[in-house]
Amino acid sequence: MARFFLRNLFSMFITMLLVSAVLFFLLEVAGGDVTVRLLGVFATPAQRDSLRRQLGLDAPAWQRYLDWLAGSDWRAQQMTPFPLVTMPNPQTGEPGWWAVVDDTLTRWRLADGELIAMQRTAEGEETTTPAGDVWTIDDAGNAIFWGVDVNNNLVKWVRGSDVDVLVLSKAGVRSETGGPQQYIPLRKGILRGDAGMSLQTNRPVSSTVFSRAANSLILAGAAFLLVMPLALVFGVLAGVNEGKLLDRIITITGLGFTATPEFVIGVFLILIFGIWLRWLPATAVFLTGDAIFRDPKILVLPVLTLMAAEFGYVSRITRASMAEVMQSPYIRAAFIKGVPRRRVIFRHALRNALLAPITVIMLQINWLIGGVIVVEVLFGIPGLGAYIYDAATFGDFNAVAAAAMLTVFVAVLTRLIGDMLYTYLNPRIRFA
Amino acid sequence: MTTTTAPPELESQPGRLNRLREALAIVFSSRTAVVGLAIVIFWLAIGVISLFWTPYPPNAQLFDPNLPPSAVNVMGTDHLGRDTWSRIMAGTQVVLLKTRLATDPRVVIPGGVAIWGVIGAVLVGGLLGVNAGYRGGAADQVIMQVLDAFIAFPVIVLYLVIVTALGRGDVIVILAITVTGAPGVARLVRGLTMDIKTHDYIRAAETRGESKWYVMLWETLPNARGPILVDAMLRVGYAIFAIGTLGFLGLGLPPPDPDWGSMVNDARKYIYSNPLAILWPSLAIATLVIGVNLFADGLREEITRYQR
Amino acid sequence: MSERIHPLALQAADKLERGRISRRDFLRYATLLGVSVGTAYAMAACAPAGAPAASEAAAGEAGAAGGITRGGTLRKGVLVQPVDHPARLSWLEGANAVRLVNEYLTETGPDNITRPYLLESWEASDDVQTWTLKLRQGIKFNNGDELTADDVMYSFSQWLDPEVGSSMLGLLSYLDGMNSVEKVDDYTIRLNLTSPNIGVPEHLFHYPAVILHRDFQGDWVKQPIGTGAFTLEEYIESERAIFKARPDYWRMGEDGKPLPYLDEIVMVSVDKDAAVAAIQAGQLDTLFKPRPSDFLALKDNPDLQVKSVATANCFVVRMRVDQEPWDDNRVRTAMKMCQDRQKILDLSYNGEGILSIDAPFSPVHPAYAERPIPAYDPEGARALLEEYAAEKGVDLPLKVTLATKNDLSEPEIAQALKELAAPGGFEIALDITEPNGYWDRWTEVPLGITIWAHRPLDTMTPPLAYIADADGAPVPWNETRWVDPEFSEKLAQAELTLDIEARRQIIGDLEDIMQERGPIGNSYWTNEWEIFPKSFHGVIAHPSNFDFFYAVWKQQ
Amino acid sequence: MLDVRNLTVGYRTRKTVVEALRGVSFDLQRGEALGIVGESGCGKSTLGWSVVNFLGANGFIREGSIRFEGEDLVGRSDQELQQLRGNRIAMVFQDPMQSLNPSLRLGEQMREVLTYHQQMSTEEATTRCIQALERVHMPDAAGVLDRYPHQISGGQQQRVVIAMALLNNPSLLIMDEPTTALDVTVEAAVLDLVAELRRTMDTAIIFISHNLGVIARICDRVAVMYAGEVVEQATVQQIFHAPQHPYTQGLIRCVPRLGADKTSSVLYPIPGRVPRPDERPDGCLFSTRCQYVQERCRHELPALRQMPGNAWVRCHFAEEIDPAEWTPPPDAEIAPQTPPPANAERLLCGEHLKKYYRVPGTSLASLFGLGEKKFVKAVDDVSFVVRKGTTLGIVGESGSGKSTLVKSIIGLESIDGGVLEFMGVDVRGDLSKRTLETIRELQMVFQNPDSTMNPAYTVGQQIARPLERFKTVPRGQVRDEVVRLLRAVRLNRTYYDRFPRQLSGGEKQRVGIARALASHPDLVLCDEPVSALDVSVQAAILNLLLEVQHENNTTMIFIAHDLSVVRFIADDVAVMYLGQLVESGPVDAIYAPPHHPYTEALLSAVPVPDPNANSTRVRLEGNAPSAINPPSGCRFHTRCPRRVLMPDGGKRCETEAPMNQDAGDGHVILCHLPLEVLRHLESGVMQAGM
Repeated sequence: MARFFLRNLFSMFITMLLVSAVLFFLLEVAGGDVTVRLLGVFATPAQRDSLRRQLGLDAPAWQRYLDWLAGSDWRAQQMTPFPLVTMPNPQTGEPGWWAVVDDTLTRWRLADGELIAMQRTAEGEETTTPAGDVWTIDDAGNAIFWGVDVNNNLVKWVRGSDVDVLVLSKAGVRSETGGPQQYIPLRKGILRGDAGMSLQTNRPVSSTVFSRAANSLILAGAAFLLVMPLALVFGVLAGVNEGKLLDRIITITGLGFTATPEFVIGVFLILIFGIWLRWLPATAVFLTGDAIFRDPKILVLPVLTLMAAEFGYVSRITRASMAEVMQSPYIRAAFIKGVPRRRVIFRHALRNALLAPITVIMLQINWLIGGVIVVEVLFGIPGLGAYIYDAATFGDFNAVAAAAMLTVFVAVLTRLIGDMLYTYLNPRIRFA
Repeated sequence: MTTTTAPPELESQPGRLNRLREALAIVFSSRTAVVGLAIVIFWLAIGVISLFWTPYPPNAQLFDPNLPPSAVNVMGTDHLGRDTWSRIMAGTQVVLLKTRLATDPRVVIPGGVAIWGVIGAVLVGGLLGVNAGYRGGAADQVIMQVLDAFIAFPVIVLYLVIVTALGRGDVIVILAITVTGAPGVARLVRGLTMDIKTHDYIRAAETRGESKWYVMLWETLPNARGPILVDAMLRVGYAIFAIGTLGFLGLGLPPPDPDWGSMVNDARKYIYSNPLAILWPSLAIATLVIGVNLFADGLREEITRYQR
Repeated sequence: MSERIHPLALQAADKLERGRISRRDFLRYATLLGVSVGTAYAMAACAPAGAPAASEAAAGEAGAAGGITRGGTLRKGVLVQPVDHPARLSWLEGANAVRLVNEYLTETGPDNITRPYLLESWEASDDVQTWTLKLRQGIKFNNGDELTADDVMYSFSQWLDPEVGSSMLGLLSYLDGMNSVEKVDDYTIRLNLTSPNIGVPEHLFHYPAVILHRDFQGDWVKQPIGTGAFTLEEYIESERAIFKARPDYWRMGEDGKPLPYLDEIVMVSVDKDAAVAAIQAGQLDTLFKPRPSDFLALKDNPDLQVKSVATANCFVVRMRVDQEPWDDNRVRTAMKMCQDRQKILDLSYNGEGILSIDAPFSPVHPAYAERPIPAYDPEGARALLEEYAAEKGVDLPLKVTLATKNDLSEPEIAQALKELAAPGGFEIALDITEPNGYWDRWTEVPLGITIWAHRPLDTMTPPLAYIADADGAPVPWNETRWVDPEFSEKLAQAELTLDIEARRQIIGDLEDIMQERGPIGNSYWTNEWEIFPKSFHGVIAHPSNFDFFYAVWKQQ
Repeated sequence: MLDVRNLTVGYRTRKTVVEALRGVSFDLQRGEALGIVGESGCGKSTLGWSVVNFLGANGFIREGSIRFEGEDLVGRSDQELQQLRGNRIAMVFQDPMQSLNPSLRLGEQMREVLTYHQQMSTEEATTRCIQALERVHMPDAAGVLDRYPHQISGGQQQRVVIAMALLNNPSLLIMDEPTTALDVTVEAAVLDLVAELRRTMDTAIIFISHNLGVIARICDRVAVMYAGEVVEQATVQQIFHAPQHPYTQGLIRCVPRLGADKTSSVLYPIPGRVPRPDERPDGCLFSTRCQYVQERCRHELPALRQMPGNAWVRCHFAEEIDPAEWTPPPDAEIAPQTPPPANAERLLCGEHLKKYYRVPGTSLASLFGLGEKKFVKAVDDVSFVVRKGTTLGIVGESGSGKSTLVKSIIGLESIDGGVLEFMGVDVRGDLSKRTLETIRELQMVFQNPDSTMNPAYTVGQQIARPLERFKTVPRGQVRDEVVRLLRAVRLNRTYYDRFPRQLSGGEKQRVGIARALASHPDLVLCDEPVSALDVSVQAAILNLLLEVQHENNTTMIFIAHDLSVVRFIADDVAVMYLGQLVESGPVDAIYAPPHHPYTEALLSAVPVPDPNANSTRVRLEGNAPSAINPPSGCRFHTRCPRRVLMPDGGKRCETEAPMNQDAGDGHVILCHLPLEVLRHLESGVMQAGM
């Protein structure tokens, strides 16, 4: 059992790694030229080039993938003797990178060709002093210095360089003489919980993605917990009565639900119950962050929409599984033993019949997540699905990647749980 | 040559005819399949007819916008004053009958987006699956691990990423359907292959020293075609569904040629003044998906019965 | 009333008297020159009517409804956009949020008349090169500090600092940095323009031009200090923003107590379809910038009121004159002739707008010169195209691709135009992409539909889009590359012409040039709507979709 | 006690109703065992199900009566039948693994039979279950109740099923092919158990089997079924010694006897096949295959008539047919009699062959490729020689490694150690390392007729493929050659365009042989080619193989678990146990003492189609050990019934691997026991059924 678990865990880890690579590759192809998006279509090639360097986009794709995955500080640390650390900004709470020089948090910036060291005291106050002679001589004979700048990059300054470097500030790109010549954007990598900054909001992705995920989890969880017993019961009913009227009704209803897209069901639910009849809130407008708890009614229609889509699928699989089990020799054997029909169904058939749906249902989590996107967009729920949709339409790489990784993680995790559950319920594997 | 030996072509004819008759017999012995087929054929016919005739040109704005159904417009008109029924009819084309190549919207190849998407998924998934299943071992593990990664993606997320990555267009949607469908097909084909692999005729081919590709393509796959066909049919259903969902999210096929999902999306804005406008394309999607599902279900039941 | 009245305003009053200009033109023009609204109305010799300003509008309705009630929440569906430095605001949604907390020196009302806001008054020198701004006294920031010239100076410094990157910098190009901004005393600022400009008051209402506190650090969400009627309670991008009423706002309500009447404003980030449903179900009160379909869905709801306002917003079918076939004026003209303007307006905008004449000048602009609306003329278009085709040896129909974004009304316009242009000899293929996809290439496509936002002055849009820069290259936003010496010259002239009639003359010429050989076809100017439950009073529809909620009240 | 009269059972299909049983009548006395025998598709199982009136959703009893203990079961409600099922009437099915619920503990499955029918307390039921398990000689009876079905072996599962069936002391027990899925030694043990239970209980048994040998061991009376009808019913003695119906006679003639070899005996197959329900002839159902058919038979359905000696026969001419005067019909498919060529050259020769499979370890360490590596020693140190034109038979139970050995020879697996030479060429590698010529020389005939042909292609296409691949004939002549090959396996040219699903099992197997012959191989490996076939077809295929061998001087390796078949067809025999050859030599030597104790047990386990067969039996204990950890010393020592004969009680067998002992004439035995001891063992096997 432990071995089985570890094996699955390992496989899950590999899957996640592959997913991250696939995602990275897709978004790499997808993103187009980020610099165009950030600088507009009128930026000169030189400006774009400069921005590309500042964003670290000049590094090869595999390098960026590793940075994104596991962080770039390993790599950056080799350039500088000062330990690189992150420290939250006292005002915003967002983490920033610092170099530790003589036990003091330090960053540098260039002013009029001279390096200024900005130090932060333990009390959180910042002081600036001239950096002094920190320069080292490289192979080409230039005086260079690697240090952390205010934008969380490790940058290489070249002393006395009269090369004009284009530097991106919030106001746009301006030219700076003796500016940084090489950048390593510092990040911890998604494996260490740093999903980077959202291009759209310019805030850390991780600060929003989890609260969004929580909303989605409540939505999807409620739908899942409500639809499963329902669909299983109806699926079993249909399977036991295979070919009879009840079976037909359940099957056709289920198929109808499955074949009708969520958005259609949702739109009509809104129209009928939200607007014409006014029985239920038409949308899930979150007037406060805890709107779900204050007014759970807003979730009724979204949950119903998700349930409708799931119901057909789960009941259908359960039905098929139940019908198959009812045909199996050991069920016939049970009947031949004179065991009453109820006991045959509940004691003999049910357990075996539910094994197949468990794995399939857990695979369906994926599908549920897909439905969640539509439902969230439709009902205006600030969940992960809507977040992905917004980020994808904007082309917000970090946000899409982090949110997609999160959904994939949930999907893989539920599959793992499904496998474990299957193993647990199936004595043939449990006592193998 | 004496007359006693008939030419081989003539002799093989009855065989082929028999197979056709058998296939039809399979379909017609299941009521479910017949109902499903009828629905599918209905839509196919509608689509084919729409190639030559629709009550009004589907993109022509001949009427007032958002009219209710009437004798003139059996399903009313849309927000641009176009005849909804004509557009529903023409909407069948892009799903089932024609694909517009992205480079020039006027260049069209036969076969709808859903069809090509599924064909792509079946080809890619089939090849991967048969290799994984037949070769086994490391090849199997690598292929399945990669496919697992793709399966782990919620389908719509993958669609979103692909469509935002590559833009809109029929070919992109085909690609998206292929990428999202292939892992499922591969799993199926792998399972089938592992089953077929145990049959002695595979041993027989191997002991003839046939190449792995011959065994996979000529000995294995032809025997998996029943379940693959059924699966492909179901996938056409998913694809229609997915095209609709993409259309709803505003990422669907480019206008102005109607596709049902985008029609739903357009009509959604006018649902309060013209709720029927959203009902018609929804019904079209739902019935076609139901038809395809019923057909596939019936076929599957019959094929299993037949194989027993 | 010891107010110095600008000589041009006096002339204008004279013209009004003689019926040469309309009353509205006069009011607009007089206030532009620093005549207080009250004075202007007095000069126009009639009592205020309509909805000149938010507070007055509220008061007017209060009388009808029988007493203002205080309290209540206003819930609005609007994208809650990321905001950091207000000077960098570039989207209306974000600006509307900031506007609740921070205020402007001036205010352009829905009538296109600009009035003092935080200013008590302004004065322009006779050559319109020196502008003196007088602050109201006694206005307090929500942190208790009093508003002084220092705050205004600081705000100007932020707008003019290239490091900040405000779009004000371009707008205030007539200022030589902070050298041109002079603090006269604690409540007076003088602007010494390097070149004359009559648009200063309008510019001070450009949406990033909110007055910041002198200690502002650069992140509004962390430091929401302003003089406005509301304080920021919570701001979560893409989710929601909550604002609470401030007890010590400087404006007084009808009941003699400080405004605002409302207790709370909640902005919820939802897409518009969801917002419309939510409004119908009573979960939201209103939404930002309703689309035509939203207008259609909500207009007949008995619980809701719709206010509409004509604007200078338009969708421009623009043709790149450096590319075939649009380099040939016959083809451009043919395309323009293929617009059945009323039909396009009906199909894409529910008929809610004013028909236009293929020029960037709207009837809402003061110096607009009336021209007949061109008729739909596919035969004429076809004749032109046949001539062109014969000359070039190409076949009709002429195959072109029309690009635009899948956004507001563009797809509808595009699809309508495709149908309308077919008999004219065009075969239009549509290339409709996501908004971002279009904005990535909006200046590059040969034929496209671009939305141009409302600008209150007639001379504000053309310099952005239809001229060349000093080097003779088309300006960055010149998406058509159309540069016409005569047009440019006359436009420059118009920018310096203050006399409204003379201006109208020039604008008329510009309209003619545009109609004759211009690169754009625009069928109509849109209306904008504000849709609220009937229980809300004092709502005004602003052509720029600006929110003014300080005087809105809700019937309890 | 049970009286079935004129029972007709139909199944509804979409179009029509198919009669699976027609006018079946028989009765059964308390304590009596009735055997039901016949080829597949004759309605044996349906008969079993219809007695308990459990025919599924679309089956129904059309007419007739089933009187059980005086009451008619036809038309009774489910409720009433439920009271009888499992209580007064119990059933045992073919595959125990499938008839036991995989997810319920055995205890629960057994107890419910008692708690439902007898309102017994759980404790009491448990005690009864343990008693019942002990009665079927289940070791650790109490422990078994806590296990799941998959945790015990197939033979034990069947014991549990039998114990379960007997829990309520039913008056009728229906056993439907209860041993078919089991290995021969396990089958023998289960049959012993059934025989023992018959002695100790007075339960009546309906025993359904296709195996005449099994029937002969168990039953008092036999009903022979053909195409849904009982064609003959008589005592077991009469059936086996004086069969009256031509079908019964045919069945008995086509079963090879354990003592029969190809030089001294002939198998006579019944031509044709059992007609499907929709193509049954009008008159006598057997008329299409009957050697004695008369005009009357084709039109008039014979009644089941009582014959002298309480026998019932459904034949118009039963009195006139005397089996003793039977002569084979002129067109009978019988094999030519040829002695094996003496001193033929060696064609294939293997020395110390080894084939190990890596098995994944179960430890956590092995997950990461570390830890102990474990192997299944599927073939371990096997040496053999096949001479040209002869047949080597390989026998052994499942898991003995015989299939692996064949796979290694044909090249589906490579060999891990030892020498394998074919015509002097080293063929240790798998197919990818062999030349096309070598591949052509070695061909194979497979076990399962349903999987030997690719359902996607016609018969002609499948036979033509090797012709094209090996370029045996010029391209233009492929079709003629295929037709020739079809003729060689006695199929006419109309088969060319048929699909496998249109063929019967025997026909498929013929096509399989034709396909193997297409490349003119020197060596044909036959992997249980007849074990899935009905006896009449089996005989025809065996004859065909002999004929083919005779005509082409083909060499064969023939794998089978049925020792009678091997005896019939082979010239030399090798007996495998757990990857090793325990005994090998000329066929006559193998089937006569001295025997290896394992061979002896195998021979003793063969159910002989003769009710008078000697019942002295050597039985194996326990289950075959795993090939991952084969027993030390002699691999057979854990189950060896003759180990006690060793001087020290067999200590040596546990520690020391035995050496091959040469019994002369190429007869080799791998055993510590001296040949002298082996030669004089008291085993009655060989005298049986001669």
